[in-house]
Amino acid sequence: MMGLASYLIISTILFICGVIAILARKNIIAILLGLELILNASALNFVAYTRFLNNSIDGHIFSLFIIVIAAAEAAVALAIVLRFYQIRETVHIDDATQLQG
Amino acid sequence: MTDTIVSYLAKFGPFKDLLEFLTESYGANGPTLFAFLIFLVGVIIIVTILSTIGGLGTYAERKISADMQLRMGPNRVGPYGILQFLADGVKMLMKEDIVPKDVDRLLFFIAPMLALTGVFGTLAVIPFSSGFTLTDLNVGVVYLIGISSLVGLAIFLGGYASNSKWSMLGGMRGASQIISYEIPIVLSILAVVLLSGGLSFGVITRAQGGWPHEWFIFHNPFTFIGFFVLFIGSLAETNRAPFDLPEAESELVSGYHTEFTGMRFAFFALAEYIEVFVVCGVTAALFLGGYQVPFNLGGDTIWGQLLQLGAFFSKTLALYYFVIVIRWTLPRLRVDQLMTMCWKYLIPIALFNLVGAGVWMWLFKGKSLFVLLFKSGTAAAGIH
Amino acid sequence: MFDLTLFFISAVLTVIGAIMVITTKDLMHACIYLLASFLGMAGLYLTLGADFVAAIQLLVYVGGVVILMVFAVMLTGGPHAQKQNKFGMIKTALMGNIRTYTIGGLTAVVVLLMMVKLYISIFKNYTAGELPNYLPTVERIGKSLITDHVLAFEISSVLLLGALIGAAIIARPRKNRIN
Amino acid sequence: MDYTIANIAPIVLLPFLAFVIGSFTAKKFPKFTGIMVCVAIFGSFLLSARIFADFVFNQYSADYYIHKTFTWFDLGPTFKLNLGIYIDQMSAMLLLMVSGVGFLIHLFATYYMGEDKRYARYMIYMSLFTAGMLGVALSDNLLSFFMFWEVMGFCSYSLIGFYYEREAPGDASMKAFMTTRIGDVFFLFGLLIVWNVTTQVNGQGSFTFVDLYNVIANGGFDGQMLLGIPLATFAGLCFFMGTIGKSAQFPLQIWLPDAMQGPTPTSALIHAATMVAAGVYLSLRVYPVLEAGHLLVFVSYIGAITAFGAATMALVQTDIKAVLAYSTISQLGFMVLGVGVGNYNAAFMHLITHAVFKACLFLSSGSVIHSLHDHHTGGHVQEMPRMGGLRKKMPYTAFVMVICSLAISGVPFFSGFVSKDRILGEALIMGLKNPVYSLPMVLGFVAALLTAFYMFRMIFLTFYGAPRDQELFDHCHTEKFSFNRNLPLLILSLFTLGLWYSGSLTGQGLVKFPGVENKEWFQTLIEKPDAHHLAKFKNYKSQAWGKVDVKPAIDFSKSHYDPTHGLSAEEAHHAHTLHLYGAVGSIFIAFLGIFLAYLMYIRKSLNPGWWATTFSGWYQTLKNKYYFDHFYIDVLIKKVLFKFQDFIAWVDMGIWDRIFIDGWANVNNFFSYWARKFDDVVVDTIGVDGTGAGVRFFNLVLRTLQSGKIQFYFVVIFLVMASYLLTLRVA
Repeated sequence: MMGLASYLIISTILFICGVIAILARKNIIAILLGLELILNASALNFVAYTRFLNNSIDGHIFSLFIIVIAAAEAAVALAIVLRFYQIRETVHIDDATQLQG
Repeated sequence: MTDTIVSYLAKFGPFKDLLEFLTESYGANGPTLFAFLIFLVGVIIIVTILSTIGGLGTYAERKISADMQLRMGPNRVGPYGILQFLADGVKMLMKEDIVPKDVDRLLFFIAPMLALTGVFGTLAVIPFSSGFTLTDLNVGVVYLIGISSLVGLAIFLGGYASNSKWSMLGGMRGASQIISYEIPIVLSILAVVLLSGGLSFGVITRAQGGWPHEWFIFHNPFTFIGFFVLFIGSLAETNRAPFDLPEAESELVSGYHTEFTGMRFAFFALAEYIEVFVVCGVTAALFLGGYQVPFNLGGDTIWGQLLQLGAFFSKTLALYYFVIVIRWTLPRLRVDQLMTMCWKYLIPIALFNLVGAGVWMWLFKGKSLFVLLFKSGTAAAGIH
Repeated sequence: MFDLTLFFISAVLTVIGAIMVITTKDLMHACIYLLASFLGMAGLYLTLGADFVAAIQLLVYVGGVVILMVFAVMLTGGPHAQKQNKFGMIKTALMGNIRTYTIGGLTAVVVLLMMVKLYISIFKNYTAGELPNYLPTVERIGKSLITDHVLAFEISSVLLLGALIGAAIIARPRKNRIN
Repeated sequence: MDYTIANIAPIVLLPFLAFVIGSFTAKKFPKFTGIMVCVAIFGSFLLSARIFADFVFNQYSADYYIHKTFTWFDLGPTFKLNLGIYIDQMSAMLLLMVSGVGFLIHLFATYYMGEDKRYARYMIYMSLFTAGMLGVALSDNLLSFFMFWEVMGFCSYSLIGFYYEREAPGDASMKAFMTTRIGDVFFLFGLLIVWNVTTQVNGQGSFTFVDLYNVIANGGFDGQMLLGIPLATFAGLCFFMGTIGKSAQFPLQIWLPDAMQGPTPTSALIHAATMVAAGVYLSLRVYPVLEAGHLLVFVSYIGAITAFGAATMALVQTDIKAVLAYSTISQLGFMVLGVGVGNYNAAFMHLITHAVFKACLFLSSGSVIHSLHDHHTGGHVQEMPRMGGLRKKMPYTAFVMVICSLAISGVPFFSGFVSKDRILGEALIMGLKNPVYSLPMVLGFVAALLTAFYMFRMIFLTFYGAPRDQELFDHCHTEKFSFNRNLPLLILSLFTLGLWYSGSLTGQGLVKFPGVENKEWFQTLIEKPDAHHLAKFKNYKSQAWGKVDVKPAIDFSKSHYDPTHGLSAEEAHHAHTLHLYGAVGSIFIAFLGIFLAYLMYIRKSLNPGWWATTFSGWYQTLKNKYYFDHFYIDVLIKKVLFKFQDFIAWVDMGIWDRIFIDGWANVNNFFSYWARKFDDVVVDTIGVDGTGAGVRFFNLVLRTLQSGKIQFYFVVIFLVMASYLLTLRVA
């Protein structure tokens, strides 16, 4: 029951939830939540493959790096969102269309 | 997941027969069942003991503060008021459980539970004695810090969920305080990890000897400073004494848990006191040699274990006493002072310690100051 | 048996948490469910024998990111940020026009195909070999971090420094607030 | 004596350095510059004398030589140019003559040009000229010969045109320069031919005389034809044209009389002693080419005609310097005749002797002119009709002038007689032996007669008889013996005696001195490089410049005087008797000339006016120089060259411009028209506007895509990633 497939299924579900969160939610922070979910899904895959395939420690290291960088990214993203809120008074994603073509 | 209480107990006669019995009857998952049972019993024992210690903590605090202020303190309930905490507990239970309007119900219910889970989660790794630590995770320290940060979140959620400005402010202050003080704590713990060469509490404690000169606190000047940084940080972590801004009575009534009544408040209060004990335990384990008994009397025998337990509890309670004394001596810090203290003083010092410890390790090959001064290189086998 | 229970609990926790993150209206609840799914993830890591990664997951995500999110929510107008934007238009999630739906449908189909293709290949030729027993991974991770992946390690430290300073500067409340 | 650079190079460099330094100090310290130049020339005179002594006195061997070369150009195996110095007996003697006579002339010039305001400039040019002439004497190859030749040409140009305020000297210098230039052009052709032939023969082109002689010796020129003429003849002709140009021979003699516009020391140095002699020296050096080209007859004819023509023109001249100019031309004619006739060393001897007494004549005429000062015009008087009886005023100059006139007219005991007599003797032999040579022989003897006549005509007109312009005579102050005026003249006149050159008073051995063998150096040391003498040049070796001379290691055999001149006994006897008749004839002619002049101008028994009227036609032709100038300017230039110029102009304008330039223009027009058409249609409409429209269309599509909605972007990213993964072939 605890085979590679189950882990992959879990990570896929997480991935899909992350994508839906990004697409469906209109609040920027919700989008960031979705992003975190996606990153976690990928980290899970790495660790799962290390366990079931080649047991090299690199999988762990890569997921560690994902966690570290995701944290840094979350911090910067939220700082930007804060500044965006200070300037625009809103965190609604559809108001951030200044880079429109 | 290596040497847990289960593996320790399995070494003794009666448990061994139980193990064989279970393996014959349940085949492959026999040992896991055995482990489960042992864990179940162990957890129940540790939780009850710790709760009583938490309760006694309240009693002790009131007694010591009274003593310091030349007054009697509780002496009605039980001899010398020792059972006062039970009285409080019953009071809490009897109190009406009020849920204010427009409260975020989900978070309102979850916050106290989160606080308790956070605290009880840490009990799994506290090294009471070489045998009786529940599980000596080899990532013990990191696990402990992770789980204890749940408390911070719980405080914030409590403040936020109770839908009132004061508790909200208390929650924000509490959360930010806990998060910012987590950094110096982690750094000073890292210094010790650097010295002992392992993340698990067992390794760290075994790296220290029974005698004070073998403890990490006196190992080198950097760990000495590291001990005090850790102690100050843990004070802030548990919202104690000079850092008890979140439930600063004078300003925010009682901070984040003003709206909580009855058992929810009990959870928060209990969580707080147990966390103080846990934090003192950790400090003792890291710096004061944990359950190490001089003349290495400790060992696998029951008596050895009891002696180790005694050593651990004596060191932790000493620190506990010291924490309580601080509460009634130092005035409360302002929020900006709190923050500057953390970011502009503690963190740089902690970083300096970490680097200093690293350089010391490299320079003197990990030998402690004592060994360097009094014993020529060959005589002492060096801590490391 | 013990592993199985741990796996079952953390899997349920993760999946339920993830799904609840999407469906809850309240942003704060979303953060808490996210916290739940992160805890579940830590449990999953434990079942996979990655104890150090689980600990770091706990430390970083549970200890840091979630609180960060909660703070962010508080600082940008609370969990019930108004649905409508400056012009008073209530923007519902599903607003959009033909173009977005077509592309959304197209991506759904493509993703589905991708998933199917992946899983077929996994089920077809992945045979669960004898799994190695659990080993303490901290030493191995530490050693390989310093030897093989030292470059990534150093660069990530620089990156973290950058992020630290950057976030602090960006989020600093500016004197001349433009309202 | 060992020959290093230190004792050869200064001969040329000293006067050249004097020129270089002088050109800086000319304005400020004229006196110092003058002295410096004289000292420089004296320095090179000493060195030349030292070389002369070593060559002639202690070596005394005909084939003793010094040949040092250095590489000037080295552009790979085919083009390697070596310059250097080559001294043999002939060049040693020439060196001595040039530097000796040059020094004396410079000394005189310090007197003559002393008061001139551009005195220093004059002295500098004189020293540059002397450096050029010495360079010619020293150079071992035709190229450096030609370069120094051009330096001399330049100096003569600048010195003739020295009084540039007046217009006549300017024209004269231009004329002199142009005519010598014509000769030089042919000289250059000769150079090219020599380079070509030496490259063919020994693979490496070279100008040196030794290589040239070796090439001719082993038949380099035989059988080669150029434009139908045998190459040797053509080369010989080119070189001889150089001589004609420079030594003012028959066709190109017009420039020398006009060259008298320059100051007298210049005429003395350049147009009497050295430069004109360089032309003859050139033909002496390239004698083998002339011989290989069978040009000797032509050479002798040119020489004879020049000698006779110039002599006739000299008869009618009234200007004292003009007479001397024409006498120079005729004497040069004699030298060329000597070369043509084959008496190689006689021609060279006449070159040396003529240089000495002609320089002395010119200088003395200079001192005469210098002292005759006409108050009206403020200038000096050169017209003989206004002179007369100056003997009393200028005794020294008169005495010197008489002696030199005796020398030039061929009176025995004088050097003129010795050298001219040998030339005429050889001409007599050749004339009798070969009828072709009879005309040059006759012309030679008549010219000798006329020479004697016009020389003494000049002497009697200027020094004897009554002074024709009394006022001029009174103004002329009597001459005091001064070092820089009279001493050079005396020394020069001293060297006009015959015995220096032939070891016997009469040169014919009539009155022999004891030990005459080694005095007869002209006869013995100078060997005619004819066909069978060229063999000795085969083992000539040139040394690297700057190295000490290793020549003494090889001992050169002493050559001795061979009375039979290498002929068989019987032929020698025959030649000897003929020489005797020639000598007696020439003595008789000399005295006849002098006597006739005496009759005409002193005794006045013959009336010159009568001769002028009876032969008025001839007189007029002689007066304007056989109409050569007229012929050249009016006929040759105006009629022929200008016509030719117009023709070429027509060709250039009419054909070249019209067809090629303009033609090309309308080709361009054609192409540009179509280019514009193509540009308008294709590039503008399709290219430029087309892209514009394309961009606008494309913009429409893209703008909708960039909606600004971040979630939409995410969907697109996700879609692309997914489709990419789809393509991955999962194992």
